[in-house]
Amino acid sequence: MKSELTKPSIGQTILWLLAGFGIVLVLYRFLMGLGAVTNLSDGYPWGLWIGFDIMAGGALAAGGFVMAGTVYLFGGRKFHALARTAILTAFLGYLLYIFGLCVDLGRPWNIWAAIFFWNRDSPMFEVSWCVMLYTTVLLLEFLPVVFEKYRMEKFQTYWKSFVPWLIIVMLGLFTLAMTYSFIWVFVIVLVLLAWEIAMRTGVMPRDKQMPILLIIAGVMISTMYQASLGSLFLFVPHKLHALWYTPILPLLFLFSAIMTAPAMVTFETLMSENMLKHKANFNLLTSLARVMPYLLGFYLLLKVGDLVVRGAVIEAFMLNGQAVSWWMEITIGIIVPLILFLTPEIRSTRRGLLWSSILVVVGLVWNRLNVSVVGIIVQEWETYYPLWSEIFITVGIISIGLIIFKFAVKNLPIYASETTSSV
Amino acid sequence: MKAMLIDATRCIGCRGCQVSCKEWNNLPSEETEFFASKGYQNPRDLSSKTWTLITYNEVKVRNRFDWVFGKLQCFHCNEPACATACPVHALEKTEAGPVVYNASICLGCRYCQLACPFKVPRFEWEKALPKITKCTMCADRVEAGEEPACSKACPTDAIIFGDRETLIVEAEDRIRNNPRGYVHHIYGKNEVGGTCVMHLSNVPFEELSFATDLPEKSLTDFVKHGMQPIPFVLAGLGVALGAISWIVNRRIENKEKLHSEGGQQ
Amino acid sequence: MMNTDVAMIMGSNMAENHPIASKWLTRAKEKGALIISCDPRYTRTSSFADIYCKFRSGTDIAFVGGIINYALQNNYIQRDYVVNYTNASFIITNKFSFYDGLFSGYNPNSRAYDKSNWVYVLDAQGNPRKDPTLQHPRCVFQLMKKHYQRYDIDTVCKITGAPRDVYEKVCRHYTSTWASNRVGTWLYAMGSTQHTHGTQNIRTYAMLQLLLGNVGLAGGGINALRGESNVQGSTDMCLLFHILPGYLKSPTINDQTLAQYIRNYTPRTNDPKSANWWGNYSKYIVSLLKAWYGDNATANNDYGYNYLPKRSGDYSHISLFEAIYSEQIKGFIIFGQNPAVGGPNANKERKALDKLDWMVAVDLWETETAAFWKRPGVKPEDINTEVFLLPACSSIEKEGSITNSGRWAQWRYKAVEPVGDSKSDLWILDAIYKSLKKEYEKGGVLPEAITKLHWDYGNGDEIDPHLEPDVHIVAKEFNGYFMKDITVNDRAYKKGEQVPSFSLLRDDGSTCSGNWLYCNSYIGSEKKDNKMARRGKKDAVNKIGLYPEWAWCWPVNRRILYNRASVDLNGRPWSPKRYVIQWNNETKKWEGDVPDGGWAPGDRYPFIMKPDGHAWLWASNLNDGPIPEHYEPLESPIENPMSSQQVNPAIKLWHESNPEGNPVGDSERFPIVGTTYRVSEHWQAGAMTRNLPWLAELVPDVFAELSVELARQKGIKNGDRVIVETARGKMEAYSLVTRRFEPFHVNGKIIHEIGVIWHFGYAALVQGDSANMLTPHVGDANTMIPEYKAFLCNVYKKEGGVA
Amino acid sequence: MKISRRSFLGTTGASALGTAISLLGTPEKVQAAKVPKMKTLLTKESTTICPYCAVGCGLIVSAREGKVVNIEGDPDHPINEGSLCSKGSALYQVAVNERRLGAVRYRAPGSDKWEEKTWEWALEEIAKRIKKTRDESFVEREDGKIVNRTDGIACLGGAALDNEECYLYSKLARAMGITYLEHQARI
Repeated sequence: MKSELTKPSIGQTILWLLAGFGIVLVLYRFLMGLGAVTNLSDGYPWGLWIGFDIMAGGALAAGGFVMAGTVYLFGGRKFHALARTAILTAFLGYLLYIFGLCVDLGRPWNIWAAIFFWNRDSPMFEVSWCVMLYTTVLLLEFLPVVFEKYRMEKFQTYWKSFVPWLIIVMLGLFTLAMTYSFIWVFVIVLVLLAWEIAMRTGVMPRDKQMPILLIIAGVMISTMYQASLGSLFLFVPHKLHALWYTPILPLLFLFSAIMTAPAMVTFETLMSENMLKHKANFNLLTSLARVMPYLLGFYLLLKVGDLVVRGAVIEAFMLNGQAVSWWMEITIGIIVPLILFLTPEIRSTRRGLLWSSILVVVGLVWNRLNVSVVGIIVQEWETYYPLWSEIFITVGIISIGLIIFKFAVKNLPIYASETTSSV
Repeated sequence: MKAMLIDATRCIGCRGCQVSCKEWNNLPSEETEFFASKGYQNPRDLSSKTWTLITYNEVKVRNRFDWVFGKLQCFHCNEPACATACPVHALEKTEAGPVVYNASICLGCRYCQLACPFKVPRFEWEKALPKITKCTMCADRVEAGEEPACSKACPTDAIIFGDRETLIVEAEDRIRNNPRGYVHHIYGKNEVGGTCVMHLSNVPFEELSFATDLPEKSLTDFVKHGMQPIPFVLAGLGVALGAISWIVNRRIENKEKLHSEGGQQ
Repeated sequence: MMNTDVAMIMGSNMAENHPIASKWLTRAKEKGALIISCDPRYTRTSSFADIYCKFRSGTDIAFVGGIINYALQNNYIQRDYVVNYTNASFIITNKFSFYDGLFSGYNPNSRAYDKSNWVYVLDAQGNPRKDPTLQHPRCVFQLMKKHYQRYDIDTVCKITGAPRDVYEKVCRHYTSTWASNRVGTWLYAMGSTQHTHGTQNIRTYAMLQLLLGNVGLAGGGINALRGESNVQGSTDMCLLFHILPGYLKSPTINDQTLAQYIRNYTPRTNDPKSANWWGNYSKYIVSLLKAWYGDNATANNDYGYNYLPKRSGDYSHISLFEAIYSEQIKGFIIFGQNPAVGGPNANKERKALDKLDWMVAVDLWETETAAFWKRPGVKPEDINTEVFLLPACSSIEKEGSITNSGRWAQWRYKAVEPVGDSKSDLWILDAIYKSLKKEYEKGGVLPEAITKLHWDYGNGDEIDPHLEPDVHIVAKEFNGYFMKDITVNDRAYKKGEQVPSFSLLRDDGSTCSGNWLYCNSYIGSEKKDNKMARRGKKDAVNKIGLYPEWAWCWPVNRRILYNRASVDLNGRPWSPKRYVIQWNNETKKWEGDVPDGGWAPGDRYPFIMKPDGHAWLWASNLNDGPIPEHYEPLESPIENPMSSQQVNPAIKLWHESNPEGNPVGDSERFPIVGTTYRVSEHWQAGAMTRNLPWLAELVPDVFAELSVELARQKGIKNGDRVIVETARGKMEAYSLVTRRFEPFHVNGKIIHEIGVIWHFGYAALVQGDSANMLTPHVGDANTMIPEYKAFLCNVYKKEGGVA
Repeated sequence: MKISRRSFLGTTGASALGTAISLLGTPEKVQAAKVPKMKTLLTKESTTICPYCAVGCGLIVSAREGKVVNIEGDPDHPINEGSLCSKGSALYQVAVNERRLGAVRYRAPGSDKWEEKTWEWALEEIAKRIKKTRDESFVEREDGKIVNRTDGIACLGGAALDNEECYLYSKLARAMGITYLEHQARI
């Protein structure tokens, strides 16, 4: 460990350089305006950053809620070991995501306004609340790791008793903001209170470490959030290409995010294995992989079925960039990994699993870029390609994420938990 | 609700409106180059510095050559997508008709730009402290009982300002009185739920590069079905997740209990 | 304009250059009027017209001559009007003849006509002989009919390139206004005057309008749409070599004394029914001299008549620059004009400026003219002209009046202080005079002409940068005031009192008036007596848009000139619903506008400024013929199909005396017709608009418009950089390939035409080549207005020049 | 029965909270947008006539503290009734424009630059130049006849000047004996 610190590897040096360069570019962007570092225009107000950082990044961080849900709600306790990684990744992901958002927002200093000026009709309002709330949830979910590391049992006790009430208030407010209706607030608060009381009174079993309400809130908000990313594009029937524009876009977004979660967790686990020379439980990964074909298959059916119902199949056979991009998305992200996951020989090797997962992840990113950039058609003479600086800022943000991730897994009991808290 | 009616058959393309808009709103000029692809039109497009723009369209309709001038500006929709899209009400429809903007709470997310079916809101890309900009229908003037700068400047009354209902009647009259001189359509009467800036033309509106594939219902309606289920989903999820976890965990607990009991026994 | 039934817009791109004027045509259109636009190019005006007819630049006379023929052949004329109010019935001397493009009396050596060959036959009283039946073979009407017979539709279309069916439609619709209750108006501008036969172009319009009975009526007339805000006022004040304020002739070498001068220019008539307004000539000139030399103007010194310069020849714009070029002129004073861009053959005019000793330029901006010594392609050290560039303030930083195209003099107020050290032109003129006077008080050549000038405008004798001259004193001076106590018609006027109307001006030195036409504009000593500043919003009773209480209109607030022609001999309006004036039989008075003289109907002929009281279909005083005849422009792609006279035989051909300085192109090398014009967004030579960022944004570059066909032939794409070249120079521009220009089928040939905007130059915020580097130094036979609108050129793509 | 009591308490607590918030007002309509005040409020207005073409449109100039705030069409003016073309609308930039000349400039023979000068200096020099050229080129007689004219100086321009200025210009030029007096009406 020490030798690694004194003599950083080439990979690490590059990572630090990329991160540093990204920071410099971000500073430049705040001095000179968005126009100076991006190719964004009034026709394409959203580009790589929204498409990749926000849309795709948000979806990839979905691993957090899916795994947390699986472990704590759906009895997938054997995946507990993976859940912590997933939560850490998600938390980190959201922090970077907020950072990325602030780079992309024209007036980030006004971000407070979203708390006070409510527009329940706006999907963007929903997105902003979900981001704020879910980041809080992830922070709360992540805190036990810190407590554990620094042996702050007292805090852990406070945390455990405090969190459920906080969650109830948060969700109550969220409901109020989204509905302007106290009846709904009452309903939601009632449901959550009922569970909490049921658990406290022992009517319902409870987890020793994790307040279930926190997990429930995490899943609820994330679900809302993933769907609302899709709702964002419901506004643009006239701009978004028919291959992607569908009234069920929120559903597709939600489902694809859930679908990608196992792939993302697999990918993260295997990558950190390489990085930290730490052996993960491969059996867990293969059992995750067994779910993948069902998810992928269902998603494919959903997508194609939607095209058929809307009568837009013909669009896929047009000779244009959008159609090509659609096929790439479908092939790379769904069909090929579907075949790979169905093949036991591939599924059972580390390498096979890694690459299949990568394909799913790439497919999701591709889909989000398709919806937010490629599929948007504005004016015949207007086009958008990301500027090099846009790419480098994105790369820089990812590099920062990797550096922090590495630091976290080294210094916090992420994988250690596997041994200490087996359930 | 106040509105504007723009009659392309009366417009002479003098661009008094374009300049008076800049004059009233203190907008800077753009450094342009001769824009060859569309005649005299300049600048190329609306921008944060240009809130209204005259387009020059050489059109041949029914074998008659015509040079028709279109006017681009905010349509001030009855149910503006931008205002619905804005997470913080930085854009808002006023009762008088104009859709106005409040920079002090705007996040700069540019969702309004994406949502707008007419590509109207423009962002100050070159500024460190940028704003969203667009035609305000001179809300300040309208509030004070005056007409917008552009309609006031128009020498041929190609732009007129008044109550929306009155203007629709006027537009219908013009079409009825000169059926050969107009396309029988009031652009903006029904598009995306109706707008407060309406157009008449003697050539099909696509010749003026107007979007003609827009739905008649408001874009807000497209989003509603994504937003309305929210509380149901929330409540449903709350109940369902709790129930599932209860059932699952109870089963596990029972199993464990059985296990430990069995073990003990 | 809003009162018209048919509006013909020819030689004017009104919608672009006078957009507000189109407001009123829109109103007319709402009432069912028909708008016709005739132009070589489909303009923004055409887009708004009902009928568009194209024709080749420089063929207006053929085009309109054809309409005249159509009217005459089909008898679409308003006969009562023509017989009573025009000289159609006058008999012409038998010395008149016309053969192969030449009128009788031509002298090829002097390129001039002996106009005595075209005069009326007089009766025993010395009045013209008339034939009210219009049958006499030598009456004007018959001569005209014969002359224009040659302009049948086929010939006209062959010359002009107008499509036959459209042209016929134009003829039919326009001549429909012959009916007494229908009125047509004719709108023109520089597109008509800037030709070697510009005067005759306008004459053709006027003749047609007279035949159709459209002059003097609301919604009628021929209307010049003037380009500069105060070009009417400055012309009234006669900043032109040949006239003094109020359109009085400037003295020539043949007018040695005042008496001689008055005799030479006072027209006479023996017909008692002719008002012959110019018969008052002596009163106006003496009042002018009294205004200028004040108490120094006495009967003994001919009221200072001999202080005025006497001209002997032509001193017009082109001659002026030729004189600078030949180093006759050493000093040059320019107030707000930019000939380095706006003058014809601008390259030459710029070179001429190099030869001056000194130049004083007064402007708001650094213009091309003021900065000629640093223009591209010259070395400043080679140019020895001293330049004084004096900063003038803008119109909202000073007070004063301007006169619009409709002769309304309107008052402008000062809103803010001048920018920096800039001053009003009034202050500058005042200061120059005072400095000059100081110099001449020390002696010099004929110092009295300067030192004795009456010059006291309320700010003392010293030059004080902070003290503006009193503009009201100037306004009161050109209105005129009494120089001594007199009594006229039982009404006593005190010395110093304003003269209320020019009918009270006297030739005995008891009145002064700097400009008799403006007499009545400022009728008292108070500011409220300034009629130019009035803001009365009441329209005439029948709402024809005269607004008699808004500002003031010369003469004596008469809004429509020759309005006595709008009624028949009994004072009944031809078109009652939009009458201008009508005779009330009970009160024995006129109602409506201020009539052209209060005589009872039929007592006087309506055209009071003409000695014979009639409108002139026949004009024997013009240099190039009594009736218009088509000639080709100086540079033309074809031979004149009408006659063997290729160009106007009476124009001065500068290139013959100096072929190198004034080259002329031939159709071999330069097969394309070129023309120049303006766009709505820029103004004149561009200093006032190219310096404004908002306007620079709209039209940032100079461009040349050409047809799709020509572009294909030349391999030019829309937006390419192209070179337009003439015998005089070449310029670079962006190409604008458009369907609004179409090739012409002229005389069996296909002729292309291209157009260039001329606002650009090498100074100001946005710059570009000046189109006037292309235009020739040649002027109209009567007015010497240069031929900007038709020349020969060639166009090709600039190598490597892509937008 | 503990449970039900607790949940009952919880329920009442939640509904109490809800009522409390609802008393503060439901956020049914959030009015965040602001309509600014007219920029011409509290300005001094004066009328003028457009200096561009000769149609003669009326305008209103609004000024505050000696600075032009706004220029727009005069709705009372019978010619334009408040309307303006692009040039008239841009008049504001004639008044407020950094390219306007603010000082007397002089360019010496052969020099490649302007020098700033005072009015006093310039007027004196100009008067000297005029006198010199006039005296040198003055023709008193031609063919024995009086002509009294200055052939060596030309005057140009004036269509953008006020009537009063044109009048004085005309008067001054003729008094100087100038016959080369022309302006835009000729071209």
